[in-house]
Amino acid sequence: MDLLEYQGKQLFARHGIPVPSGKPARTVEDAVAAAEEIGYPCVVKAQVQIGGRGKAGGIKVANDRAQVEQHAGAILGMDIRGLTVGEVWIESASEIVSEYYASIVFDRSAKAPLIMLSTKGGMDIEAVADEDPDAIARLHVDPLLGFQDFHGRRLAFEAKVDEDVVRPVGAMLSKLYDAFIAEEATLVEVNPMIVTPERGVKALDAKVTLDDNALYRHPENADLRDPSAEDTQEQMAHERGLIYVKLDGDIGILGNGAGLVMSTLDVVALAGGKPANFLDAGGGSKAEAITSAVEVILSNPKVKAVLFNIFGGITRCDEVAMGLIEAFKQINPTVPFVVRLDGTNDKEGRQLLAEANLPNVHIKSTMDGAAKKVVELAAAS
Amino acid sequence: MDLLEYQGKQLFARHGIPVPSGKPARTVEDAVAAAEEIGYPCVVKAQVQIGGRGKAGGIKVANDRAQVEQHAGAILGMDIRGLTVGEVWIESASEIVSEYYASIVFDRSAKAPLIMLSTKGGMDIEAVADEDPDAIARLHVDPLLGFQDFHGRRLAFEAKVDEDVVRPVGAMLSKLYDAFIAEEATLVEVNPMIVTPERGVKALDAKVTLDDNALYRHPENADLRDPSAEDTQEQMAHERGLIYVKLDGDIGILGNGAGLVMSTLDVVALAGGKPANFLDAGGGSKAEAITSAVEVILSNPKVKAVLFNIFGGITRCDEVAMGLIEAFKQINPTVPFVVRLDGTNDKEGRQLLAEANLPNVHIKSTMDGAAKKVVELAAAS
Amino acid sequence: MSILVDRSTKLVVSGITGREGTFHSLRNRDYGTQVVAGVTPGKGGQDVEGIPVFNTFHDAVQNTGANTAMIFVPPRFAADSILEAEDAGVGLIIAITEGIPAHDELRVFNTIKKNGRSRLVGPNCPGILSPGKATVGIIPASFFKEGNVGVVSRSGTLTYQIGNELARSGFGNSTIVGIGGDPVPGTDFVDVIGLFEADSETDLIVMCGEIGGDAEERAAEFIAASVSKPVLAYIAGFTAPPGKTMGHAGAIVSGSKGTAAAKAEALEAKGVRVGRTPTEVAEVAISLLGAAA
Amino acid sequence: MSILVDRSTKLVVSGITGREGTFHSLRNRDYGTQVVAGVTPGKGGQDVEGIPVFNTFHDAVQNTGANTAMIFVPPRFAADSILEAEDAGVGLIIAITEGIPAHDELRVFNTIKKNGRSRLVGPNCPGILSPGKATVGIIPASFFKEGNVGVVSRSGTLTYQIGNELARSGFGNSTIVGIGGDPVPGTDFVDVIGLFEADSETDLIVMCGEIGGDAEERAAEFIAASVSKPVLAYIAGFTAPPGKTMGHAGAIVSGSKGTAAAKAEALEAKGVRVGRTPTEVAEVAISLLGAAA
Repeated sequence: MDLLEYQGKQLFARHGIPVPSGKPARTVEDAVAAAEEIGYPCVVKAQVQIGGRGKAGGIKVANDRAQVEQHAGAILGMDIRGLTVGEVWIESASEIVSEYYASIVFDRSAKAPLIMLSTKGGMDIEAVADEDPDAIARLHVDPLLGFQDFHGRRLAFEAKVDEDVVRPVGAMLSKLYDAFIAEEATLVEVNPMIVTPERGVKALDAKVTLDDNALYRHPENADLRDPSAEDTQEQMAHERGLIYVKLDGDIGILGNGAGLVMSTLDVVALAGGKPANFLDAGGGSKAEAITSAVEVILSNPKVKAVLFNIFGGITRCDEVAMGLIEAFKQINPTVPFVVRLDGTNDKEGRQLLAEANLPNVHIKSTMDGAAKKVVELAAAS
Repeated sequence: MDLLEYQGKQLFARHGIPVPSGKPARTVEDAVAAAEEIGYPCVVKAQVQIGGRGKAGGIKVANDRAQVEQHAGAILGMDIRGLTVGEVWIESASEIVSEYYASIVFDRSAKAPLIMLSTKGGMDIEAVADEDPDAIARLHVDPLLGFQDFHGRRLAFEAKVDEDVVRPVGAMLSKLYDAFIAEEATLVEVNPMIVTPERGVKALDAKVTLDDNALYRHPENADLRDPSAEDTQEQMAHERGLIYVKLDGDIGILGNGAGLVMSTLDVVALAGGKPANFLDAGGGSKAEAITSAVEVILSNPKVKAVLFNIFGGITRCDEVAMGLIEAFKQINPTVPFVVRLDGTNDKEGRQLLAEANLPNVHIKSTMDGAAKKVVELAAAS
Repeated sequence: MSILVDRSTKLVVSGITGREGTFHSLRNRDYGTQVVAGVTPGKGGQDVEGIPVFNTFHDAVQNTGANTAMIFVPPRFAADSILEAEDAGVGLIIAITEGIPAHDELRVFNTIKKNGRSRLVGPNCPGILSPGKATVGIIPASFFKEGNVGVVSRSGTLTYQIGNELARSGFGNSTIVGIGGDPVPGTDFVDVIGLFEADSETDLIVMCGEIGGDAEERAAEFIAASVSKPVLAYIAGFTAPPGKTMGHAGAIVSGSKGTAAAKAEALEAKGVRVGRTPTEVAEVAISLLGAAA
Repeated sequence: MSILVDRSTKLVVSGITGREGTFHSLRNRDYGTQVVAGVTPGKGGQDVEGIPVFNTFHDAVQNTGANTAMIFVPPRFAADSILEAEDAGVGLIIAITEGIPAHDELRVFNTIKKNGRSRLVGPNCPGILSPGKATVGIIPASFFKEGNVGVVSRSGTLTYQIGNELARSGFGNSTIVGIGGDPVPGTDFVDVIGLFEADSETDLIVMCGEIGGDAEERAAEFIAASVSKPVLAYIAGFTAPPGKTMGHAGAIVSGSKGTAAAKAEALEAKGVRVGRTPTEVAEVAISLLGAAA
């Protein structure tokens, strides 16, 4: 789960990481009230989970009430790269001496947290990594030992931060590590981490990704999920406990098992089609899950044809067939379906479908054949 | 540093370990006020760092105000095995279904925390260990991994606690471990840990030893040290930064380095003498430290003779001699001194002493010789 | 031969008394696996169709000599159960559980690695099947038969798909190892490919990768350096968009890293054949091994 | 030969710019030890009488090839400094610092042990001296000369006392190792005695123990099982009362355990001679080795 900037900053503050004071606001009135409390100059920042807010005009400095009103009015409702701004964060403006970059990522390859620090902050770090990789100091932390002061010193000296901020930079990295571990994050990023005129450091931005699987241990974080920010289909799938990713195309896809679904997307693409979604009904999918899945897929108006690709292991193909039959009863779909059932109880499943004689449902026995058929049907409709 | 029972319980409470509610009191009036607040029946418990309080009459149940008054009056000022009771702890009486034992010790041999659990609580655990060692379940915890739920289950099943309290016992062990680590304890002991009629568990006693070396990280614990409970000489030595242990005899001992001082005590005992103290002036002892040490030793009226046993490594013998000369100027001791100086600058040191011609100071060149001499002098005085 | 599980496997199942745990434990036993014990705290002394249940792994190991554990408990209890199995000296721990928090996996992985006593396979994996010998987990064993193709995969159903295509072409398997789709798998492609390389029964190694991480790239390096047997690969997720987790917690393209194209390229650069569809994998296998018996 | 430190020792000192750190680093160098670097964060680029100072151990090791570290920083920085040295790949770390919190020592010990890359000696130890070759720490080297007696001790000044008595009797030392008086020493009697057993220059091993813990008892077992050379022991603290910490954080008799009498008994039961006073130790040494050259 990705947090909004201000949610990340509030999480940082709980771990003693210095951040500018601020308040979120969903209306111009609230924004003005927040600014009056915080004082001027302050910054009005669009809260959307996407980069490039500044360039898009989503971050503005306000020196008085009128300017806050003006900027908040302009930013609330603004479209930034496809996302509508529903919330702004009003924070006191900070004096910036230098801009650094700091992050901790969950490094799957090394099986350890990876800390990165650079004095090239305030810009796209991937660009820095490409152009000047030596400008980023990197260090893995043994997760059983945890962050030690020497990690902070080593990173600070290697990144060549100003000598008089080696300690505060190390202290901030230590607290970021605490937050990373305590909140079970997979990413915490501060860009820029600024050096202030008082020669302290402060997190001027916050990017935090939390592990969804661990949210049950962090109810206060779980509450931060903003369903209104999710796409309609994604929200629907989430409520039904399905793993769903919306894509751009017009062929609805359902399979069981992440690898098989990904493979199905590839095979459909190879056949010239464009998948509309990734939907994993999961191992051991029961009839209800299948019915729910059909609902989710068909709620996307772009879908012109649907491919069911099931390889039954724990999942029983007869259960899948029953779910599909039930879904047809409830929804009465108007687009064609291609169904490929293989594996456990595949014969029984195919038999059930044959008996149900569902309108516009095509049974195929191979994955490749099914893909070709669904691409054909989508193109024809 | 050993905590009093109630200090331990307050520390436990900070870590979520269930303890009976209570209040400390230093006067009968405070005790009555505390009892009135807590309600009846309540228990009046002498707060001294020694076992066997119950047998000595230091723990009494009070059912009303009059009884609290009576018991608090009797216990405050009571002498329990040489310690005067200056404080009582008034706590609400607990209903006891079973008495268990739990502890975590810093196991130097295994270099890991050792957890012990037994259903034979409420009695002397060393006796249980001698008579029925299998009644105590023991488990080391990997300090880099920390306490896991399975540790708690394994201990609980092996100790054969009632099946319906396996979970609460495990939970309490987990919290005790948290406290052990977070407070940097070298011992936390709960005896008895009781099972309540509601089938929960509660710490009815608390024994906590904290690592003195770590107190700088725990200022709230450092404040718990009660100098008034310390012996006068120990307090004096502590203030002067000397390592001092009071013993029963009449020969004052000073040396540099813990091993050498212990060895000196042994050699004096072998020669038939009784050391009055252990005093390590430390490596690199400077003149001032020596002067302070003489002050501390002589403040014990039982001391009849003093042995200085110095092997100079970093410590320079001439510094020691100067300290001794200065001490004689300031204090003018009336008991004889035997001084053995060896090692770095020993000749210069002996020379200085010879020149100073201190009254009643005997110089010896070997440890054994010095020990014999001081025993002789103490016996003669 | 075969790898990891075989007739000497003595299995203890954590979570055996749960519905799914019971079902799959009995299926594993029906296949021929020696299922010697179960662990469920508080149910020690009971049995599941004759399989004795213990309160702790230590009791189970001490009483039955179990050498392999299957973890079938819900995610919030799984890390603890894996660590308990390791502490009890179980040499091979196969974690089926899906949805274990990533930081739990980190602690578990590093503890097991530093102690060096046990191998963890999974979590979030379908288990291990050595056809004709033993199966541990949820792989539908009836689709596979004994043979000389070793399969290692990050994905369950995709493995069945590919295994089934191979089976239809007449190939059997030495062992099928599901290493799981999680960010921190206990056992990686490199480990399993190394085992297959040393296994006399395995003539062809098939690896099924997917987007995310760099396990496939590391496998490519390892294959080039240390593997003499032919290796055939499949990678799922060529069309997966960056930044979206594709079902498996580990399946995500981050920035320019972890794409299927990059993985296929890395493998092909080291001489590993990469099939573009599961069907193509079976076809290449035939071409490499000749028509099956 | 000798053990642990010798002419190939290349020493880096953490805390070299402190008063004591400078003093002893230079003394070590004066004795002949190659002191190649110092570490003080923020003072990288400076030097201490020609010894270059670096900001981190990593820089120091990379630039000088240091293979041994001496830790001379105050207790609250010592654990971090030891761990940094270990992380930088220093093979032998000698921690002089006294007063390190016990839980810090626990973390440090277990991390170093699990990683298996470095040996820690100390903390709270006087260091290691191989007479005529090199010294690291604060042992007053002038009292000792080259010879065939290996000494290992939990206590500093007691070592000097015994070493000095041996020297007066004409004996020299292969190496003198102070393992320190703390609850969790990085290196124990067993480790050092094993090294002396394998050292061709050592003919007699003298161990100075004291009350507390069971290191002496474990040494007795080890000696009986694995040591062919004569071992002579001294234990301090026969008259120490139970429950009182005698200066060293590790020197405490708890309950019925850790008494000097029990230790002496354990050693004598395994055939180790135990001297009752430092003087007696020297006398027994003479009887074992014959009159010195």
